[in-house]
Amino acid sequence: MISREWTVNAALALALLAAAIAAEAAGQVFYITLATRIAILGLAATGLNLALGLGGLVSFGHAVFFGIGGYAAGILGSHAFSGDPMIFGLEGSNSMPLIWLVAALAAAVAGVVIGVISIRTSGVYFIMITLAFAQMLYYFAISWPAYGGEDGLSIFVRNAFPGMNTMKPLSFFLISFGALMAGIAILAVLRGSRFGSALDVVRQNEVRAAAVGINPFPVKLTAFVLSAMITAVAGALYADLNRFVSPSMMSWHMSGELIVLIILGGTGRLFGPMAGAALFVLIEHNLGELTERWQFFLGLILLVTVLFARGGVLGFLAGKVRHG
Amino acid sequence: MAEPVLQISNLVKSFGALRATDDVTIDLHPGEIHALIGPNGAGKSTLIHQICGTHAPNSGTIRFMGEDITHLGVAARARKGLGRTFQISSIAPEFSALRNVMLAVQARQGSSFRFFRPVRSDASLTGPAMTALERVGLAGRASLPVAELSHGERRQLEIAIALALGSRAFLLDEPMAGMGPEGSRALTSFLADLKQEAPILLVEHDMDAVFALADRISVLVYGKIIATGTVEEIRRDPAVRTAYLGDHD
Amino acid sequence: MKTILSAAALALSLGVSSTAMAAPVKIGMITTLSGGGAGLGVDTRDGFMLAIKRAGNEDVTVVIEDDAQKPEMAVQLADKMIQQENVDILTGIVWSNLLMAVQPGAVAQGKFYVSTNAAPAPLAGKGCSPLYFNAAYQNDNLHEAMGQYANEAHKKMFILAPNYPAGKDSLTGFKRYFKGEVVSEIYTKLGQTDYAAEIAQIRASGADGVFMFLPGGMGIAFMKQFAQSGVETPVMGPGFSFSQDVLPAIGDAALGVKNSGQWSHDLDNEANKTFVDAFKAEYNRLPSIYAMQGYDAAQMILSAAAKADVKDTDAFRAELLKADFQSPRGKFKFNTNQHPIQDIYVREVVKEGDTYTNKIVGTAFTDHGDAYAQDCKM
Amino acid sequence: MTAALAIEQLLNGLQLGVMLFLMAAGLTLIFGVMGLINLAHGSLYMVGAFACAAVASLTGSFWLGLIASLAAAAAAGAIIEVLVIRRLYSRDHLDQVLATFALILIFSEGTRWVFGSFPLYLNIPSILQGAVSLPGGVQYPAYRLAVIAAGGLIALGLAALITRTRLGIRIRAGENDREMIGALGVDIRTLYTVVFALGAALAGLAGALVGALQSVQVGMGEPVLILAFVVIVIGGIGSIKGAFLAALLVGVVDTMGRFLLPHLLATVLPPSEAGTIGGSASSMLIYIMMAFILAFRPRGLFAA
Repeated sequence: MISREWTVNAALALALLAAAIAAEAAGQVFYITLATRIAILGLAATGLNLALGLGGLVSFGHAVFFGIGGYAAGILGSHAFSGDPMIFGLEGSNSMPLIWLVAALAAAVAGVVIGVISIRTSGVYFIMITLAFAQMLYYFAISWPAYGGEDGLSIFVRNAFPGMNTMKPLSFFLISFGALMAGIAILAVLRGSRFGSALDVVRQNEVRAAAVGINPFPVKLTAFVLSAMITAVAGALYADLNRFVSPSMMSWHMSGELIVLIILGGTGRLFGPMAGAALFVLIEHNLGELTERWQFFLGLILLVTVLFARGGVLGFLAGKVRHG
Repeated sequence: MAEPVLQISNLVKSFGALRATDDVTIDLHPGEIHALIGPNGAGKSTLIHQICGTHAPNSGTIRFMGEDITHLGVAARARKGLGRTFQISSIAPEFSALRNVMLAVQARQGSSFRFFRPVRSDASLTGPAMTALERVGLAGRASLPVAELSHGERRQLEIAIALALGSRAFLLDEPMAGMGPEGSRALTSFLADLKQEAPILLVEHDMDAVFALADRISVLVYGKIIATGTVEEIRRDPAVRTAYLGDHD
Repeated sequence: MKTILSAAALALSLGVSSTAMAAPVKIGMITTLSGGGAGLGVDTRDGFMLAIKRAGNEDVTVVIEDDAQKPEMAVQLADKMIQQENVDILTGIVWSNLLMAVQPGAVAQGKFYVSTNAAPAPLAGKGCSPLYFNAAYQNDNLHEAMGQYANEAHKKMFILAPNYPAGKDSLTGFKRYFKGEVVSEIYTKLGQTDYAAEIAQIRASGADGVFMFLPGGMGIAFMKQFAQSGVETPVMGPGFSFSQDVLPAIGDAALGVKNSGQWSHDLDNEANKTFVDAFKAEYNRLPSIYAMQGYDAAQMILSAAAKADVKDTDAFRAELLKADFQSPRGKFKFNTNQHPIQDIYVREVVKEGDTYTNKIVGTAFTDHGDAYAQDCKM
Repeated sequence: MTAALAIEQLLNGLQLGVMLFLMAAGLTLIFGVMGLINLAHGSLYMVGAFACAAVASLTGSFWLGLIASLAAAAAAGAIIEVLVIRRLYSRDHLDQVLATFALILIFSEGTRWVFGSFPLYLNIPSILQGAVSLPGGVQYPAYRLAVIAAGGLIALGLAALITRTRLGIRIRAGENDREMIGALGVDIRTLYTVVFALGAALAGLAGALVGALQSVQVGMGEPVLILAFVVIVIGGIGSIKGAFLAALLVGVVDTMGRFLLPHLLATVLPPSEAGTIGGSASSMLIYIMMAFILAFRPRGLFAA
C-alpha cells in the first residue's frame, strides 16, 4: 500500500514540474525561474536535512558549503570563459557534471575539517562552532581579492550540461529538478540503509548507540560530510541560476534560511525541504509585492510556524512522522 | 580456576579530592554471576562507567578476554563483546523493538557504513535479531515501538540487545529495578540460565535476587571493595554487616 | 515592495506640465529599501521619482522593488522585471556587489542599465557595455579628488578603508593622485564599528592628515570616535561618508571635515535650485548626493525617451549619450565608456541653523573622467 | 611602536571586552537558567540604543536616555518572554534558533517602521567629551574609560546579585535543578520573565553605551550578537565568570590582532598587501581562536 506521505510527496514533485511546464506553455518565463529557485534551494536544504533532520546535527553554518559550491561553478566557469589557466596551470571547465564533482569534493574537504572539530561538541556548542566556521570563511571570501571579494564573481555564460541548452529556462529547470530528485532519492536510500539506522540511533540516543557498539563520531562525521557535498552541488546550481556568486551565499542569514526551509517543510521528512523551499519562495515573492515591510511579516509567519504549526507543510498534508 | 573473562586491577578514579574508585580489584569468571553491592553513593555507577568506557580511570587496568581494554572507547568495547544494560532504560525510543535489536546485530557485523541495501528486507539482520527476541520472550512484541513496551519488557529488550551483540560478558545495571514480583521471578530464572552463555557482573539493589542468583558477591563502600566471597561468606562477614547490612537488620 | 507608478497620475497632483514621449517606456528600479542600508535606497528612489513626477507623463511607468541589499535577491528581481514585467530599462542599485551581479545578465538580455550610484571599475573598463550607463561617477573619482586635494596641504597621510573591493579601489584611487608619503595603509573589517585600535595608530603615526573611506554606519562610528579621541589630525574622505543621510547622525564631530563630491546642495545654478527646492517641498528634508544621482538618472532617461523609442536600441543609446538634460551639478557629459566627465568639488561640512550640511570650498578636478575608459572597447 | 600605543590598544581591547560582556552576560544567564538560545539578543541591544537616542534627543539628556534604554530593553524583553520565548523553553534548540531568528526580522523591520531608515544621532554627554592624559604619556578618551569602569562595576554588581541576593539564589537554583525550585514554591514563570528582562536590560544598556560611540541604526545588533556568542561559547555556556574572562580575551585578542597582524606582515610584504592580508587574517582571528579552544575543550573554558 502506498502511504499517505508518498502520495503527498509525489503530488508535490509533480506540482513543481507541472508549474514549470505550464509557465513555459504560457510564456511566463519568470515563473520557470521561480520554480528553478525552489528546486535548487530545496536541494540545498535536502543536503542540510541529512545532517539536521536525520542526524540531529543542527548546523548553523551550512551556507559555507552552499557558497563553496557556488564558487566552484564561478571559478571554473570564469576560467573556462576567459581561457586563463587556474592555479597549478589547471584548465577551467564549463561542464556542469565536472563542476558538481569539484564542488562536492571541495565541500567534502571543508566538511571533514569543520566536522572533525565541531562534532566533538554537541548542542548549542555545535550550533555556535559551525556558525563560527561559517563566519570565518565568509570574512575570508569577502577579503579574498582574486575572485572579486565582496563584489562577487559573474558567470557570463551559464555553464553547460551535455545534450541540453542550459540557457533555455525550462532546460535548466529540468536539470535542477533532476538534481533535486536525485538528492531526495539519495536521502531515501541512505535512510533505509544500515548507515541510516546507525545515524538514526545516534540522533535518538548517542549513549545507546555506543553501548551497542556503534561509534557515534564517524557516523556523524560521514553524515555531515555527505550533507555538505549535496548542499555544495546545490550551491553550484544556484550560482548558475543567478549567473553570479558572492560571499553573501555564505552569510549566516543564508545558513538561517536553509534551516528555515527545513522547518517550514517539516523536519526530517524527505520532501520537507522542497515543500519548505516552495513555501518560502512564494512567500518572499508575494509578500515583496504587497509591502515594503515584507521582512516583518515574513518574521511573523516564521514565528507562528515554529510556535503553532510544528510539523510544517508535510506535517499538515501528510500527518505525523511514522517510524518502523 | 579458568582464566577470568573480565579482570579489573587496582582501578583508581578521583573527582577532585573525592576518590570515587579506590584501588578496586575485581574479576569475573566464566559461568558465574558476580554481584556488586553497596550502599548508595558507594561508587557503583562510577565503576560501571569505567568498565564500559564512558569514564577513563586515573590508574589501574581493565582486561577483557585476556586483552587490555583500559584505553578503548565505549563502542569498541561493546563490539568486543562487553554487553551492557542501563540503570535507566535508554533505547532508541522511536524505533520498534526489532530495529533496536537489529542495530546490535549490525554493530556486531561491523557494518554501519553500508549505504545502499535497505535494512528492512535484510535477512542477515532480521534473522539474528528475531532469535534474540525469542530468547527473551519478546518475539510477539517485535514490531511495537519501544515507547509502547512496558517497563519490564524494556528490560528484556535490553538483554536481547546484549545477546544480539554476541556478548562474552554482561554488565547488568539494576535489571530488577521497577519490576513487579512476577517479573522479578521470571528475570531471575532467565539470568540463571543466561550465565551459562556468558558470565554476568550484576549491580543490583534487590537483595533477594542477589542472594538467589550470585555465585560471588563483592561489597563496595566509599569506593573500596571491603569484601569478596560467596553468599554465605558475605552474610557472615562482620565488616559488611557493620558497613552495609547492619542498616537493614 | 512593488510599486507601479504612472507619472501622469502624479503629475495631476503636482500640477506640472507634461512632455510628450516618443514611445512608452517602462523602468524597473531595484534598490535597497529595507535593512541597515535602506537610507541610501530611499534617497535614490525619492530623487528618481521626483524627476519622474515633474515630467508628468503617462507613457512612463516605474516598477520599484526592494533588494534588501542581497545580491541574490537583486538578481531574482532583475529576472522578474525583465522576464515578467518586460521593463525596458533597469536602474536604482546602490551597491557595487549587487550591480556586478545584475548588470551582465541585464545587458546580455538587451536591456539598458542606468546606474544611479554603483560604479565598479570592471564595468568602466574591460566589462563596459553599450547598454550600460552610469549617471553618477566612477567609483574611484571621489577618492582621486581627495588625493588631488591632499597634495595642497599634506605631506604624510594615513589612509584607511574597509577590506573589500570598493575599499581597495578607494585607496588605490587616492594614491593615484596623492604625491606625498602614505605613512600607513589600513584595511578594516567590513561592518566594523569600533575604530579605537585604528585611531590609536593614527595618533602614533605622525601623519599630518587622515583619508578614510568608511561608508554608512562605519563612517558614523569612526567620526564620533575620532572626535572623542582628542587626536587633532584633520580628516578627509569621499562624499559618501559625509552625505546628507549620515551627517545628522555624526553631528558636530563632522564639522570642518573636507570631503569630495560632484555635487553639493549649495551649487549655484538654476537646475540645482529647482531640484533642491522641489525635493525639500516634496519630502521635507535636504537631498543627499544619492537623491541627486537618482534625479539625474531619471532626467537622463526622460531626455532620451522624449526623442527616441526605447525599443530602438541604437537610437535610444545615441540620445542617452547626448546627456541632453540640466544636471543640478552643472556641466555633465559622457566619456567613451559612458561614465560621466564632470567637475569634482571639495566640500566642507558646516552647520546651517540646526542642519548639518556641506558647502563647496574648492574644485579638485574640472572635466574629470576616469582611469578605466582606455580599457573600454566598444 | 611605543609603549603608549601598546597601552592604549590594551585599553581598547579591555573596553571592547567589557561591552561584549554586557551582551554575553545576558545571553549566558538566559541559557544557564532557561536553557534557551536567544538570537534576538542583538535586537534588544538595538532597542536600547534607539530608546537612548530618541530620549536623549527629546530631552537633551544622555543620562535620561540611558535610563530609557534600560527600561525599554527590559520591557521589550519581558514582552517577548511572555508572548513568545516562554513557549520555547521545552523545545529543542532548533526551534529556539528559528523562532528567535524570526524575532530578529520582526524587530529590525519594526524598528525601521518606527524610526525610519536613517541612522539616529546620539552623542556622549559633555562631561565625558575629549581625552584624558594617563600616566606614561597615554592620551585616552574619557568616555571609553568611563565605559570600562561602568562595565567593571556592572560585572561586580552582577556577581553580587547572583551570590548574595534572594533572586540570585533562585537563579542559581534554576541553573542546577529546574524541578527543585518549583518544588520549593518559587514561581518559575515570574522568575524566568525577570531573568530574561534582566538579560535584556543589560543588552539594552550595552546598546546605549556603544550607540554613543558608533552609529545607531537598524541591524547594529547582529555583528555584536555573533561576537557575544563566540564569547559565551569560549567561556563555557551558562558561566558568568567564563563570559567575563572570555569577553576580555576576545576583546583584547581582536583589538591586538587588528593592530599587530598587519604590522607583522609588513616586515615581509609590501604595505598594501600586508594591509589586505593582515586585515582578512585579523577578521578571522577570533573565530580561529574559538575553533582552537573548542577543539581542546569542547565545552569551553569554564563549563558550568
